[in-house]
Amino acid sequence: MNQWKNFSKGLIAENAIFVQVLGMCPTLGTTTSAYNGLGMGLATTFVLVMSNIVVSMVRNYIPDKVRIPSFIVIIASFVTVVELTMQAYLPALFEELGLFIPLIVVNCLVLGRAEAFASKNTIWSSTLDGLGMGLGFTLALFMLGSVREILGSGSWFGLKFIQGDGMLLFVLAPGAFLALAYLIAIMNKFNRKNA
Amino acid sequence: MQKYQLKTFPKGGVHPAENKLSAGSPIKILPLPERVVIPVVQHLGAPAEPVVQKGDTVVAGQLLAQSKGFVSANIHASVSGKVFRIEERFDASGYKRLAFVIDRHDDTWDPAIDRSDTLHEHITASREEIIRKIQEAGIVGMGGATFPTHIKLNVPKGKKADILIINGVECEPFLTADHRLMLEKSKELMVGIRILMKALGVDRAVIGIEQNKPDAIDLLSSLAEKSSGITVQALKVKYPQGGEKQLIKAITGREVPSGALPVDVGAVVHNVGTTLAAYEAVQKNKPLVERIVTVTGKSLQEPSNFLVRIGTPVAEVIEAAGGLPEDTGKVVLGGPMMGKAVSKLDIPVTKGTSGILILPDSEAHRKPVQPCIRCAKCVSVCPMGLEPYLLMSLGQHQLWDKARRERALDCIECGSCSFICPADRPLLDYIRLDKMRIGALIRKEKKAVS
Amino acid sequence: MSNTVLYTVISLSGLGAIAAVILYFVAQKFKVTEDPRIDEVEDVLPHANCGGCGYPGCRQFAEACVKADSLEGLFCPVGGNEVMARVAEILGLEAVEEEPRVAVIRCQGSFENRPRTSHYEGATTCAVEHALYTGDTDCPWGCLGLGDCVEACNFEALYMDEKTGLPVVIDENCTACGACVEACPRDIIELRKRNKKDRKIFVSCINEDRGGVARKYCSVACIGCSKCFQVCPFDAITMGNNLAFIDSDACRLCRKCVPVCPTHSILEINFPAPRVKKELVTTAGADSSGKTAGTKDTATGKKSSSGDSTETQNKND
Amino acid sequence: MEYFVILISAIFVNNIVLAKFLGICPFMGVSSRLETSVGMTGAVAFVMVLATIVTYLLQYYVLNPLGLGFMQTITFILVIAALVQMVEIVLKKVSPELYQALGIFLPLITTNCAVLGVAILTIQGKYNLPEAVVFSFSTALGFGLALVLLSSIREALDMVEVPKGMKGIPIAFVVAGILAMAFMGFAGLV
Amino acid sequence: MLSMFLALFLVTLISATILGFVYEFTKDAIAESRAAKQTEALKKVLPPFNNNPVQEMYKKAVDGDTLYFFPARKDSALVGIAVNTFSPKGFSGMIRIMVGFLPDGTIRDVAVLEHKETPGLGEKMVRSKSDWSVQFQGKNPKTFKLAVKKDGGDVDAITASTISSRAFCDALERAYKNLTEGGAK
Amino acid sequence: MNKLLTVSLSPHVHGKDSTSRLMTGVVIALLPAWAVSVYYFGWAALYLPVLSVVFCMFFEFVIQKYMLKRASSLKDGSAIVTGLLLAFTLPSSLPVWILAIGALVAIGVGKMSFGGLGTNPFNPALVGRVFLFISFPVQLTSWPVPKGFHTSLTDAVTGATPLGLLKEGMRSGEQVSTLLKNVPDHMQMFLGYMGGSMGEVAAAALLLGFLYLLWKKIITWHIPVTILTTVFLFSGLLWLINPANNADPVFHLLTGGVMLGSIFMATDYVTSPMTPKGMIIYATGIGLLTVIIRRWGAYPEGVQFAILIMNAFVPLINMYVKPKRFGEVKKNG
Ligand SMILES: Cc1cc2nc3c(=O)[nH]c(=O)nc-3n(C[C@H](O)[C@H](O)[C@H](O)COP(=O)(O)O)c2cc1C
Ligand SMILES: Cc1cc2nc3c(=O)[nH]c(=O)nc-3n(C[C@H](O)[C@H](O)[C@H](O)COP(=O)(O)O)c2cc1C
Ligand SMILES: Cc1cc2nc3c(=O)[nH]c(=O)nc-3n(C[C@H](O)[C@H](O)[C@H](O)COP(=O)(O)O)c2cc1C
Ligand SMILES: Cc1cc2nc3c(=O)[nH]c(=O)nc-3n(C[C@H](O)[C@H](O)[C@H](O)CO)c2cc1C
Ligand code: SF4
Ligand code: SF4
Ligand code: SF4
Ligand code: SF4
Ligand code: FES
Repeated sequence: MNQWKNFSKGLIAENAIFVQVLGMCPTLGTTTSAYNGLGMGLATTFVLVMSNIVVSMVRNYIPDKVRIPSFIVIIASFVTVVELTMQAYLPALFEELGLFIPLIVVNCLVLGRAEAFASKNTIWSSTLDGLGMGLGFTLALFMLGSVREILGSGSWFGLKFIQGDGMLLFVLAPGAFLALAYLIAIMNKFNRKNA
Repeated sequence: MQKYQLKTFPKGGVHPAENKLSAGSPIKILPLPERVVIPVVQHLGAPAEPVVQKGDTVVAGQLLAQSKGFVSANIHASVSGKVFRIEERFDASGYKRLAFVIDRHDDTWDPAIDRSDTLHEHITASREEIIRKIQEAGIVGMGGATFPTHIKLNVPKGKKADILIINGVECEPFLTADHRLMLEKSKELMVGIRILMKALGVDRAVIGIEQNKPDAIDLLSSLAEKSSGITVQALKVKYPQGGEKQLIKAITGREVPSGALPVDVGAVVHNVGTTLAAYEAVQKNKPLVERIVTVTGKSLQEPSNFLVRIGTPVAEVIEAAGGLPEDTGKVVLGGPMMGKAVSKLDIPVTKGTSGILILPDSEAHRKPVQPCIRCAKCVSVCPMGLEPYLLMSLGQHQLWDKARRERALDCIECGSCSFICPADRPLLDYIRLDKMRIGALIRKEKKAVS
Repeated sequence: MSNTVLYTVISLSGLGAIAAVILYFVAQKFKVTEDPRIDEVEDVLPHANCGGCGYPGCRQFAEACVKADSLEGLFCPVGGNEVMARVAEILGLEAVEEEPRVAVIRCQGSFENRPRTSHYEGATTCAVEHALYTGDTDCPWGCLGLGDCVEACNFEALYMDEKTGLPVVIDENCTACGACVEACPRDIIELRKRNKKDRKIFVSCINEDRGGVARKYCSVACIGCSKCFQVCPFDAITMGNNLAFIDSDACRLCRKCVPVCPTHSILEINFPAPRVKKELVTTAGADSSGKTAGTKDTATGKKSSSGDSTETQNKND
Repeated sequence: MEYFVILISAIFVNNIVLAKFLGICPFMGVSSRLETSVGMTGAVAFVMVLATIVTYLLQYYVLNPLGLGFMQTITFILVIAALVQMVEIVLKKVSPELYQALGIFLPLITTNCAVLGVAILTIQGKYNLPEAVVFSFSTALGFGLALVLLSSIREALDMVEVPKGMKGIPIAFVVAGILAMAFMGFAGLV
Repeated sequence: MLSMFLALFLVTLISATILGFVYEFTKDAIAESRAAKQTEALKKVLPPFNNNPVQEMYKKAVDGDTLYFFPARKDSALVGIAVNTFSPKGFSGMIRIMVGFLPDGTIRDVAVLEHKETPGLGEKMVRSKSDWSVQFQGKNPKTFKLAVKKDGGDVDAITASTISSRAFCDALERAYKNLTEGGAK
Repeated sequence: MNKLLTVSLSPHVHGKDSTSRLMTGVVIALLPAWAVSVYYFGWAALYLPVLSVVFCMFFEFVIQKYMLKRASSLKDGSAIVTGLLLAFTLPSSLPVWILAIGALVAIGVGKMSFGGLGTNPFNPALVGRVFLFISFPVQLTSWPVPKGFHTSLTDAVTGATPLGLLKEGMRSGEQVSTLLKNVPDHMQMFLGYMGGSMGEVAAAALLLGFLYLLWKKIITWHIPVTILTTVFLFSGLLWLINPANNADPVFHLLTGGVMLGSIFMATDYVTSPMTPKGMIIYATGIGLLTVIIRRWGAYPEGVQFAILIMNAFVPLINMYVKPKRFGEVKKNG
């Protein structure tokens, strides 16, 4: 039961993007389409889960003073792993996501979870926490990507359902901000009703 | 077309409909009331201390209460009769305050007072005597602020006044008391001016009059030619031309610095009513027990100007002007821009009551407040260069410190901003709140320091 | 192959080591000491930043506590004794216990009890109306009903009862921070001792006019007749300025004074319903039952208050 | 002229926040008050330039010669983290006033992807060292511009009644969106 | 102090080791996928060939950048030349295109290698986004004027993206000019 | 008298101005330009603005009633002005559904998200217009030919705007002086004889509206005059330096949205500064940005962006540019 909560809280109630407003840059920068959003979300989830696991593993051996630098190194290692792997096997997606893959390192969400959760909890809880948070993040990215792709290109996962173009603005920078603004507002409302 | 060289203050101001309905009606003497109510505070400052008791018989002009403290003024009986009570009574302040209730017997006056119409032109009193007599007569500014006049005449050491400005602007719509006074008491006024000049030790006096009173400008100009040092300055019709700081700026070009007094730029401003009262006090020993009151309003039968004894109930003055119209929605003491609305009519006329304005119900109400559209009209009409929309907003959000930095205290409460606002926002209401709260803050700071 | 791995290992751990060493020495060299207890104390405070303690915010209060030699005069009304005990523990000092308090509204001048004599228009704040005149009734003491106090309360412990035009305290929410006391231009709100079950008895009027005058403006005004003063067995009531005042620290809630008041100026709140006198319900009905309702149901406003008042009456029948 | 182009590009055309989506978290986080925005801008500018110089040297004098390009991310972040902490410690001692003004932002900067982003972009853009300095500094200026504009607007919005659901973050994003839209007008300038 | 140091050192050590190995492991795959892009483009724009054009590649520096020529042979007969060409005039900067010419100068096909044009607008030059670039297939620049119709050429511009279209033409024109000047080899 | 007297603070009288009166004034001032537009562009120019107003009012009503749950403010007329101005900045050939999206964005995003009238930091009509411009570049840059318009450069359906022609030409490296031979002469442009948005073409009619606004004291001269002067001086300077590569300043004043923007859009109360000094700073910024974008930017026209960008500076300007206070004590004077 408790473990279920560790997992599920990240999906909606403590959703990184809608509720905590963390990790905004990849959220905005990579969500030009549902596919990209999903890809970025999963990449982040991978790093999040792995670093959570490792951090909770080593948490008792790391002195307080070097906690943050150690965590950063751990996270950065996994990011580099993702980076290299993607470059090798998913070059197209890697090109689309570009700069934002290395920037997973500084995604406040990842370090935040390592700090706030993994460094205080068991491996299993931390794994679930990372998974929940990561999937919540992915869900949000996917939603935002879908909205932007549908409105902006008139397609979903590349499947066109209107002739011609959509509202171009949504695939561009301003559209990212606007779409996210209203998504957060809607989620706020939804969360408040549920609470 | 323009006959005069007009002057005015440079920034801001509005031009409400003038509505000087009673300009043509000469001053009438109001029948004496049966009972008067004379509050112990009719001025800005500390209440005067009663020197008569309940049951005492007094004559008109007799001292009822002695000024107490530096900023305060004497109070005199305006009728002869018996002190029925000394108790708290509602007055124009909106609250109950200590007042003498006198039942009138007849119209006996203190024998020292000269009530004849003879003009005493020759000024025998010395500077000190003038100021003392004015102080004893309980004269306060009749231009609205009711600030004790003798204090303004006592130029503080180290400062020097070089010009006396007589405020005959009467920029408030509807009001005509000063206008009539200038027409009907012009000779006395000129003597009064010379008295004030002597008291201040200045050799220059300028009478400022708005251009919408050409008869007064002509009359006083012709009289002024005969006395050296006195001139008349016609002013553009623009509210608040009569505001002290605006008037000084218009006439002398000097700007009273924020937080400073007019004497700091060498000017002293007195209202024409005050000047007349000074004449009567110095030349005729007469204390301030009556004043000219304009009773006006579009629905009123006979808008008029009355010479009214202090303490007369407002209701009686209205009665004399044809009675309160059926559709009355609001009664204002003073003009529509700065006057004070009252909730009841049995309150007395006091030294500061320049007019009684009756507004029909259709004009008595404020329109619903709408959101500020940031049209900047309030900013552009503010004669003090403030930003009323901001001050109001700060007031609503209780940001007093910020309001203080935005100089809420400089506001002269002229009401131009509320008047102009297309969104009908109660700007001045909130600016007053700012000022009150800032005042409290300052007092707290001062206490903390000492 | 092994070359790359070797370089990687050397450069990265070298970098880590260099960074660690530099940081270590920099940290040694530029050490700054700040009392860490300030943070600790701040942590246990409620973070309401309401100013109820007399300091601008929780942080400043924490600083003051850390600096002070004793906690006398330092009290966080929101956190109450519990929080102060923890602060004391951190600082190794003795906590000074304060009686819990709660705000009460000392005016019953509802629309029904106090005739309106004029119509006010303008800024909807009591402060402005107060500066202008007595308000739309003639009572210069009474509540103006524009809710400056409600606005001031950070804890949603006050609401305006639209039926009476008077504010109502929700006892559970009130932290006795005093913000409303400060905000009310007429000094109507008082912080009184909190009794068991939030019971309270107090003179709900502050009119200092002579009895006749006061009565003219408001039917439930205290007229200073001293009847309650005479009947109080515990000397909890003082008379002055035509007004009775019940000292909440001395009052033992015996309720003897309540029925003797000829104007029903004394309110009893949160006492068992059947004992409520019938007249009281009718004269001060909406008001007092509103308060009862408030204690029963925190969040709901006037709706449940009217519901409750019928309930009370039914019980009486 | 080259420097001027870099400057205009980094501030207006390719504004780091409004066009490149970097540093959004602090952009949203500290923009509720103008004063803090100015402080944050100062702190970011300082760290950004410093970090760019150090990472530049690291890349060209350590990583590249050793063929360790793939270690960019991990080494850069390590250097930045250490740098920020160092700045924090030194500042606290040397200039407490400045620390008061900037200190609270410094920890935020470690996890500000703008700093790492600029360091990486400098390498990707193949700038030389002086250009890199100009680039990082003007990027910080662009960050500051966007931040100051947003915070001044948010302060103004504090004075009006924004609908409940939109208050706070959502409305800030709407403003950012419209700002980004307006800044698209600079397209093509360089 | 020591434990602190040791911990950090160990963490970095382990990370570094792992990273080193991962890098080694993926190195070839990365290089491969990079190369694949070019060969794929070559395959797309050239007729079938059986030599290795990359080996025979030669360069030419023009207009401040470089053109790359990839001769394709089938059984050592020249069947076409692919040019990696560029234009700096794109809406948002540099565009690189691979264009394949038949020996007579006819364009066989084009493939965009690199661009920063706006999604939904200039981006349409990419085949996966729209079929716009199909119009160049089988056109010989000798008779087909490589300029948009607005400028008096024969190319239909992408709607609302004249600039990108123009840059596209510019790149092709550059390739063609240098190819014919340098002469087919 | 049995009614209670009303008591309130002074002043007890109020001027004639009201929000709805001001908005009506703006609508009246827009009528001449509308008339010219109908003359040149036909029926579409008549019904599109009407539809735009209807859409704006509809969205404002719906959002206010069902989403914000606040009292309706349709009566103040600001939605009418927004609707009209939105339509005036669009080509008359615009499909109605795009217009509807524009109105939704203008009112929903540009205005109601912030709380409605008086709260929005950006000009709603321009938010709508720029949104459409970026989202639907094709439709937004197709200009119908005005009635009786003949030049060799236009095909039958679309007539480019003079600024569009200029930018196009400059892009393909032609000399500006030769390009300018192809556009209508100044007098024709002054009267609205050119391609462009519905409401922007006729400088003469817009100036008439300007005079009306000034006469009715709805706006002050500061913003429009400063923008026009800045555009004139800056483009004039460029022209003097290199007449071959720059258009003359009068051309810049008469073309594009400068007139409409400076008189009707930059002056929007809500989104412009509060003091004359602030207005001049703001307007100078708009003027400079307009010319910069026209001359060096990617887009032929820059007014819409310039105004939005300067809108963002308004809170800062209001914070730091204060009116001249009466009796300001000079420091160390
Ligand atoms: C506390 C106080 C002290 C004043 N002292 C002087 C003074 O020394 N000399 C003077 O000429 N006026 C003095 N004044 C009067 C004011 O300058 C001013 O004339 C008066 O408040 C009425 O102005 P008003 O009707 O424009 O409000 C004083 C006013 C106040 C409130
Ligand atoms: C907005 C405003 C308008 C005023 N208008 C007049 C006026 O029309 N006539 C007048 O005598 N005083 C007017 N006053 C009062 C003057 O400022 C000043 O107090 C007065 O002339 C001083 O003379 P006194 O002390 O004799 O009253 C006005 C004050 C204010 C703030
Ligand atoms: C956000 C935005 C992005 C644009 N991106 C491009 C682009 O990538 N390529 C392009 O040629 N035009 C682009 N344009 C359009 C040009 O600015 C301009 O409208 C066009 O080149 C000229 O119109 P035309 O092609 O219809 O002649 C873009 C426009 C906008 C609003
Ligand atoms: C002089 C003036 C100009 C206006 N200009 C615009 C405008 O350009 N765009 C717009 O949406 N509303 C305009 N309005 C209407 C109104 O101010 C606008 O809808 C508000 O910005 C909404 O809060 C204008 C109003 C006036 C009085
Ligand atoms: S006059 Fe009224 S609407 Fe205009 S700015 Fe001032 S407060 Fe706002
Ligand atoms: S702010 Fe004060 S001085 Fe200025 S217009 Fe309003 S009332 Fe007059
Ligand atoms: S009711 Fe008064 S004392 Fe109680 S919490 Fe609210 S403001 Fe504080
Ligand atoms: S209790 Fe005081 S503050 Fe509250 S509504 Fe009454 S008068 Fe206003
Ligand atoms: S994700 Fe970029 S700053 Fe937080």
